[in-house]
Amino acid sequence: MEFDWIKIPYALLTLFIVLNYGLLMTAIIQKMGARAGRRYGIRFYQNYIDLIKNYSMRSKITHGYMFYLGPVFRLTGGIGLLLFVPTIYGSEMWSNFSFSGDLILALYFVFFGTLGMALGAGESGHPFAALGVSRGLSQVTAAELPFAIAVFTVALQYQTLNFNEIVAAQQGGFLNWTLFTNPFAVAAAMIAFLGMMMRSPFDVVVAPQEIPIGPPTEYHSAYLALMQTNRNIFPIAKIVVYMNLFFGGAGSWPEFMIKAFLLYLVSALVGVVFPRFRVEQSIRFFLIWGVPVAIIGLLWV
Amino acid sequence: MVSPIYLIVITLGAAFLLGLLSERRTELAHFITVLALAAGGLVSFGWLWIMAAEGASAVEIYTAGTKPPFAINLRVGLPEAALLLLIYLTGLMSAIHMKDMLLRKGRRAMAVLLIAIMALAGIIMTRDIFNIFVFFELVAISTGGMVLLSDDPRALSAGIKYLIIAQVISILLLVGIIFTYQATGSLNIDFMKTPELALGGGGTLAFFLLLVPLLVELKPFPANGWALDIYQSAHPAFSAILSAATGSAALFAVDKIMDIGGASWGPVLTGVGLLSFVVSNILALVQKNDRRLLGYSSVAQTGLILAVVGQRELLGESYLFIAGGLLIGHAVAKAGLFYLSDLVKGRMLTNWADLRRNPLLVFAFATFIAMLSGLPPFPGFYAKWELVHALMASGKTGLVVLILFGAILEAGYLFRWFGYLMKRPQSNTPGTLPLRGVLVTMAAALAGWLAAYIWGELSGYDNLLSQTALLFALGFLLIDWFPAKLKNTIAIAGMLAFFWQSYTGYDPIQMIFGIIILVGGAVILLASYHERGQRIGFYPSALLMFAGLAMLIVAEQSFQFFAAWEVLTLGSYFLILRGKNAEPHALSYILFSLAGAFAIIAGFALAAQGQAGFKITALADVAADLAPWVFILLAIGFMTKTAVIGLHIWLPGAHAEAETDVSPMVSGILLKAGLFGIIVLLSNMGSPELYGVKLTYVMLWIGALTALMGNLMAAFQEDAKRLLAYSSIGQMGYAIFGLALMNHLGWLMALMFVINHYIYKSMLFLSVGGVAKRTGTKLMYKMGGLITLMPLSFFVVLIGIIAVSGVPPLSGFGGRWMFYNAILDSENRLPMIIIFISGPIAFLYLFRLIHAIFLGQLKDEHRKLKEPSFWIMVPQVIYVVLLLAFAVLPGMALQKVDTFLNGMFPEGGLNWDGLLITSDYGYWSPVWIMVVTGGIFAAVFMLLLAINRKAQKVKQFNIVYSAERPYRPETTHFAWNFFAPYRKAIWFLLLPIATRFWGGITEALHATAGFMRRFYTGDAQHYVFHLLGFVVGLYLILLGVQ
Amino acid sequence: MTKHMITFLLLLGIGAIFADLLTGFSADQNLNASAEFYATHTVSDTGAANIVTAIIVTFRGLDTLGEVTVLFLTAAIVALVLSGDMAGGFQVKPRRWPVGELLETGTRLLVPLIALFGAYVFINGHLTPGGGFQGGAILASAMLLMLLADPTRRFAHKTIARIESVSGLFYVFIGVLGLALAGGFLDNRILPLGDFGSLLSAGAIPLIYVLIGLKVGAEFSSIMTSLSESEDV
Amino acid sequence: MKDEQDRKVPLPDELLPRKIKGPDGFEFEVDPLQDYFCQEPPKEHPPIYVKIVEDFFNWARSESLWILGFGTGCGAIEMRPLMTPRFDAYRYGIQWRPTPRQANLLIISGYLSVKTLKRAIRAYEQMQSPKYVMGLGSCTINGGMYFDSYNTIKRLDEYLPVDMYIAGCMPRPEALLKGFEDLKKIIRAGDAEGANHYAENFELYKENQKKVILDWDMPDYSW
Amino acid sequence: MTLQNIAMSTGFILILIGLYGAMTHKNILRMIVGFTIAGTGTNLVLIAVGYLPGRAAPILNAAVPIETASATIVDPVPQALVLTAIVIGLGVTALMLAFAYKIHATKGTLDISKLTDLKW
Repeated sequence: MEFDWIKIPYALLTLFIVLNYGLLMTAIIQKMGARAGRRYGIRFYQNYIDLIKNYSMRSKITHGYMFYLGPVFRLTGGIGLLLFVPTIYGSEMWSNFSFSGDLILALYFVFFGTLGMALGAGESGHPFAALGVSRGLSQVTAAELPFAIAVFTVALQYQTLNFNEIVAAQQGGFLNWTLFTNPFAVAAAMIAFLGMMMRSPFDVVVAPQEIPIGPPTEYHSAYLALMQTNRNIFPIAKIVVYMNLFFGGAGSWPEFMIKAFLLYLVSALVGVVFPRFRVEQSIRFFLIWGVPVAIIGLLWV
Repeated sequence: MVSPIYLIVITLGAAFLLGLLSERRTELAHFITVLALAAGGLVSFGWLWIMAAEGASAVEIYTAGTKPPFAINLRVGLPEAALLLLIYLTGLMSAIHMKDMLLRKGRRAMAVLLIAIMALAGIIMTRDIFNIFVFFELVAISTGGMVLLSDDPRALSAGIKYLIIAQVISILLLVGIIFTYQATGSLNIDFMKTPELALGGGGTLAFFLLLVPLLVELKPFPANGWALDIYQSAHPAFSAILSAATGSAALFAVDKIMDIGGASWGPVLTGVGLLSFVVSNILALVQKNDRRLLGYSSVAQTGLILAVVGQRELLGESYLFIAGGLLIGHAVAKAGLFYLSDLVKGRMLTNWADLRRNPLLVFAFATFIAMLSGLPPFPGFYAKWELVHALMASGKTGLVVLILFGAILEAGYLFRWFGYLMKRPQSNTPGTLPLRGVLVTMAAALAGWLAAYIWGELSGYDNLLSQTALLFALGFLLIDWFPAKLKNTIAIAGMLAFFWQSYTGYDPIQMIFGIIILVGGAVILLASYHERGQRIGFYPSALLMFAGLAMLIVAEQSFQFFAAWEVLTLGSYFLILRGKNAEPHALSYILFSLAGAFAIIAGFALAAQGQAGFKITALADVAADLAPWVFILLAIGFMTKTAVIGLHIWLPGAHAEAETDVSPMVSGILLKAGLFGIIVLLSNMGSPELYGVKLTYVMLWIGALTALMGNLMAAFQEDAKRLLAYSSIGQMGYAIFGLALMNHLGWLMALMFVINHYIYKSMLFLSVGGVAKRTGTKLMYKMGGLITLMPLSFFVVLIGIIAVSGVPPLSGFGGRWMFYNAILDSENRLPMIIIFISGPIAFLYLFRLIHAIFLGQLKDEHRKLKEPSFWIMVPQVIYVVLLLAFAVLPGMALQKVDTFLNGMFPEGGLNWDGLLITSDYGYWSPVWIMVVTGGIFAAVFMLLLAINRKAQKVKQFNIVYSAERPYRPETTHFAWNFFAPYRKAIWFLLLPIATRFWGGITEALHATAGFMRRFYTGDAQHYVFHLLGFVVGLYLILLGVQ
Repeated sequence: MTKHMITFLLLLGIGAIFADLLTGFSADQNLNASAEFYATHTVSDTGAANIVTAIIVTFRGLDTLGEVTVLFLTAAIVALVLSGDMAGGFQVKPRRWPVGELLETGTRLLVPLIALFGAYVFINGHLTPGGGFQGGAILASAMLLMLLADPTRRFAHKTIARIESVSGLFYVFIGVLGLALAGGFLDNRILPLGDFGSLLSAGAIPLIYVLIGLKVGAEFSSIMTSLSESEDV
Repeated sequence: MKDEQDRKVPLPDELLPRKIKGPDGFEFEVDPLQDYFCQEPPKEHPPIYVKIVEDFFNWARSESLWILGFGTGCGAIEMRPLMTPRFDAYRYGIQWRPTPRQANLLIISGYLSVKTLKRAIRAYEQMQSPKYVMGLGSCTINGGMYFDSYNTIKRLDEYLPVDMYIAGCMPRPEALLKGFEDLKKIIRAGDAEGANHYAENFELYKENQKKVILDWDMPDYSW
Repeated sequence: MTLQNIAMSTGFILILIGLYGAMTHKNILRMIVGFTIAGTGTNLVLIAVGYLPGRAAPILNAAVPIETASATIVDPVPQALVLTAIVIGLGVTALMLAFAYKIHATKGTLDISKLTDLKW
């Protein structure tokens, strides 16, 4: 594979677009949530301010190397996932580094950041951080199940692991989307999606007062800023994967933005409506609802 | 050579001569005794040599100048000569061993001993049934006398019980003899044979009465209470004679008179023998007294040989080889064990821990139990192989099952005992072990090895004792007094040299295994440099295991394969047992392994169909109706080694409790033996169907469930090494799954797993072991925060867990990638779901491992710890480098294998196109993944560093704590029951069903034994009941059968 | 009671076996081959008139050697069993009351006669019913008489042991001579067969029987003395 | 602890130096206060030299006030309504953080007992600079109705650098909102350098703090 | 019922009686007596088997000349065997007596059911 240096600026551009989009979109969605609660809500640019503020904090402490590297892992995981998946279908330019690997790479790279973050949180020495990690890992691994099966279903359905080929197979009208060709798989994947977004009802991991926001409880200043950056990139990267697998991909940036927004909205909607699950409840939820639906989807193919 | 009659003359003459001596000249008397026995041994040996080496035929000795059947004649052939030698040597060694006692009791006791030996020789040689009776009576009476040569006052009651039984036996025997005589008109066995027909009618009954008393002499269940009492109370040196010599002679007598009865009586012997074998082994399970246990074991072994005698028609030419092998093994080992028992003060099995003081005796004990269990290279092993083959070929599966069941029970108590010896506390009074006893025991052990060599030569296979690898391993026994570091160097050099010498002959799959075993083993051995002192016993065991593994991968014949399998099992058992708390785990390891090995031998035997062995590749040609059964048996055997679900309960303990440098060996290397077996099996047999179900499909399920349960259990372990052990179970499940997919990528993935698992599991076991060695605990929640003190170990574990979890960019990901590509090829969707479920769970335990040990709060008592010792770190660093290299360039190892697999699965191979690896479905570029990930990581890190360079380093308690402060590190480290919510959600999956199941079986067996042994009330009259009940019962059964 | 029942049932079973034997038994009308051989060849091969003796001493000489050994063994073991009681030498307890004059004298009279009779029986073993064992037993009965007459009497153990051993050794030695000089172990033809029916005939048979007689006598004596000497302890 | 002898209240057991035996039998002493806690004094963090950047940052800081969710006195009850639709403080960039590490505004909501003072100090010191302190209600200014109480402090700024007082007993949420607006102005003006002030006058503050907190059982600066 | 059968039956019955005695009496001496009776029975059976109706003892003399011996004597083999058996039985009996004596001396009892310190 000949490497094209032009890919690097393109990648940075993708990153820039996604980050800004993420910052704005999350703010807007938060605002929508506030409106549902009859509040005015945050300003749409509030995320930028918070980010800048955290980058500009003057003092910081460190608990050790892994603590220091945790957010780096986290952000690398987010950026990596984004760049390993072709963002815009049919465009060499926005395919970024997807030549390095296929669907499986994306599937497993998700854990890169999680693992690094968990390690960093662990080194903070805070028992609540560990408690949060324990909950998070328990929940995420359970949520991962329907997703993994759904992904495999899709791969089986299209007999390929290549994102471009999967998206290509869904072209030609929205009825060709996996959403319609295999609704069960998509349903299972969406159940998993809720879990992976760490929003209510699956947010006991970061229960704010019980275990002061769990894993990142010791993180602050620039560390926190990195994690915030990631929080605006990573979900979108995940949404890109979903989009490509189940919703026909995105042929252009506007299409991308609309689909990303709608997908994000799903989890926000659910979060506004439902109260919190305990961890074992959410594990059971994924096992009892997510996995069987996924299995039906798998057998459907 | 002098006439064999001189055996009787010399011995008897010496006995009479002793009477002429003064009472006080006991030393002289003993000298004469020993001399006579030695002379007898020499004569027997001479005859054996003439028969065996020069091929002379049997000699007949006539008495009274008259030909048989009119006068008594004796015969010495090959088996007779061998047995005579055995008897005389046993007598000689016992005479030496019990010298003190003999001197104390005077010349009469020695005369009794001599006469006993003479009588045994008579039983062996004579061809006259009444003469047999006379000699038996001599044996009985002298036994009555010899029992008294004991310090145990209870011997007296054992003696009278025996005499009472002997009376009943002699009455029955006499009646039997006279009616047989009446029916056949002769007392000579050879002349009874001809008019066999005359045995019809009353004659059959006469033979029955002739046979049964002789059977009773073999102490069959249930008519054997008296024998156990004798074994328990007599002087062990005499018990040695009773077990080894008397038992052999009685067996031979039965074998002789079977000439009269003919083949139709075979099943009777087999039935009686097997009943004794199985029941006695069960009874022995709950026995705490060493000598009585040996008694049960003797009874059992005799029963087994009797069963073989019953099958002698079937066994044909190999009968002598088999029965002889079993007999020699039993006799030498049992004699040796009885000698050992004299060196032990206490009578409980646990008292044998005292023997540990002398490594030679440990070696002897190990030799004996290996002989008894039929492990290579001892005669019993060859015998077992032949026997099972012969029985399977003629469809006597039931017999094989019973024999193997009994054998596993026997191995159970023997190896448990060995565990006691190695691990139980020693008594406080050291006291020296008498030199004479040690020498005699060692002589017995050497005799065992000699017999092993002879049987190897006789076997018609490659003699195991002439295999370079094995000899190299055994050579370490001789240099065990060298310092450990020197031996380590020799071992490493030897393994590398062996690899260098043999690698050219390997095909790519063998090459992978060869590198892992030999080179990989050498790398792990680097860690062994950290041990000081001599480390006695480690190197022979380890090298035995490696030798077995090295022999396994090149085995072409089923026999070689199986022998190698047993060798590596034995070696690894000794190795595992070295761990501090390994006793119960090593036991369950060896039991599961042996049971698995039995499945393998049965599978091979079934496949062989009468051949004594076959080329492994001939597995492909097994008849279609047998193939599934062969497949199942072999698969069970191999999967026991890889610890699939249900058969896994041995693994966690065995791997976790082993020593620091042993855990990586058994986990990283030994487990691969099972995989190799499965590879061999699948590549030759493909996927047979049973009742329309593809067996690989079943295997797929097993693999998937194993992966799930292994990972799940791992997540809930508190013990770091146990966690890794369960993780191994899960990983092996993946590999089995991959193989069972039966497609190109599945296999490639499995082979990649082999390499990966070796690297990262060895690495993790070493680093965790090193840490555990420093901290003095394996419980993770007792550690914590060690990252500051052991950064290198942390780094190693970090790399390890990233690799295990399959997160890019490290090599574990390659495995996952291939896995997904492989299953796209396959149609088996349901088991795949299971394997999906198991995947993410790996994260749970991996994170737990690194978090609980290295992150979180540092404990007070660990504040001054340092990085594990240099030599433990060396291999770890090598592994890290290897892992990174393999992550970037998996093609190095896999490309050749991929090509090789094209031969088996032409479709679905990988395309190695420069940096890019493509399959039919997807693509993957390890280098680019590494570069991109590295690039992003570096950029982000730089960013953080730029902003954050002046971060204040704080200490462990500088954490926010709701405006409070933490109490102590112990209460601030969240590590125990880490995944409590998970446990709450899926508790029902974590129930230890398998453990309970096997535990239940063990319990049930013990309860049965505990209940059944009350049968032996100790009352002589009850024993008579047993005896007569045995006779009558047998009679009724035979009547019913007719 | 259960014990009796069990015994009864078991013996019923054994009895059934015996009954089975009995009903299956059909007496021979003629001698079988071996017996036939003994009937016709005994004289020519051994020169003994008593066929049973011939069988015992030569044809089944090995049995007899075993038999003698049984006694030797028993004597040794009895001594061994009771040795604990005789440890440190045996004490002669004072006679509590004197043996009657009559008994003493009668014993003194009878013992030589009995001994002589015993010797007669074993020397003539090859001609008449009787032989070494019978003769030996008679010899021993002389000893028994002496013991009965005077329970505190002690015999010379050493002598008894010597007789036992020497006669045993000689027996074996004669057996070996048979191997060397004649047809095989314990062949009686190392000595001339002599005239049929005379005392000095039948080769080594009389010699062997003498040895057996001595040995049996010594062994019985040994057993008896062992038993009697431990009596009072 | 400079004056170990003078302590009126002894250290709790878990903070006393103790002998520990390592796994290899080696014995050593652990002094929890020394070994578990960072002993560094706080540092001053000067503003960035480039004025416009610092102004920009100050603007961002002012518009993103993250309050530590820590209610010390009765005034805490007045902070809750700020999250409700009626007051909705979020629209001003204000939010509550559960951990001091991520918060930069500490609100002392009303009277502060000595016991709570210790916690407040710890919470304050664990916040990252620039950080601000707001005193809520009269009690923080002069003790208010508890001016003669034996166990409340009377003047908050003797113990912590207060940037802003909001008077009242209790001040209404509207007053709080006004207070936030004023605090923002101070921050934007670059005058909210309480953290640096605290670091500068560290000795003084500690002296004051230890005067009232007799069972001082923590390092001088809780990082 | 021939003489032979009567002898043989008697022998068998003696064996059974002896065994019955040995199995039901707890006193070792009585057991020995039982075994002696059984032994005698055995010997009787042995002799009975070798008996041929109407023939003489196998001792050659004027009455039983060599020439007709095979038609006039009974089977000599069982007789020889019996002799051996008797002697052996005697030896065993003596041995048992010695044991009984010793047991009485050390344990103070002759009750066989009390000698159960070795069991299980």
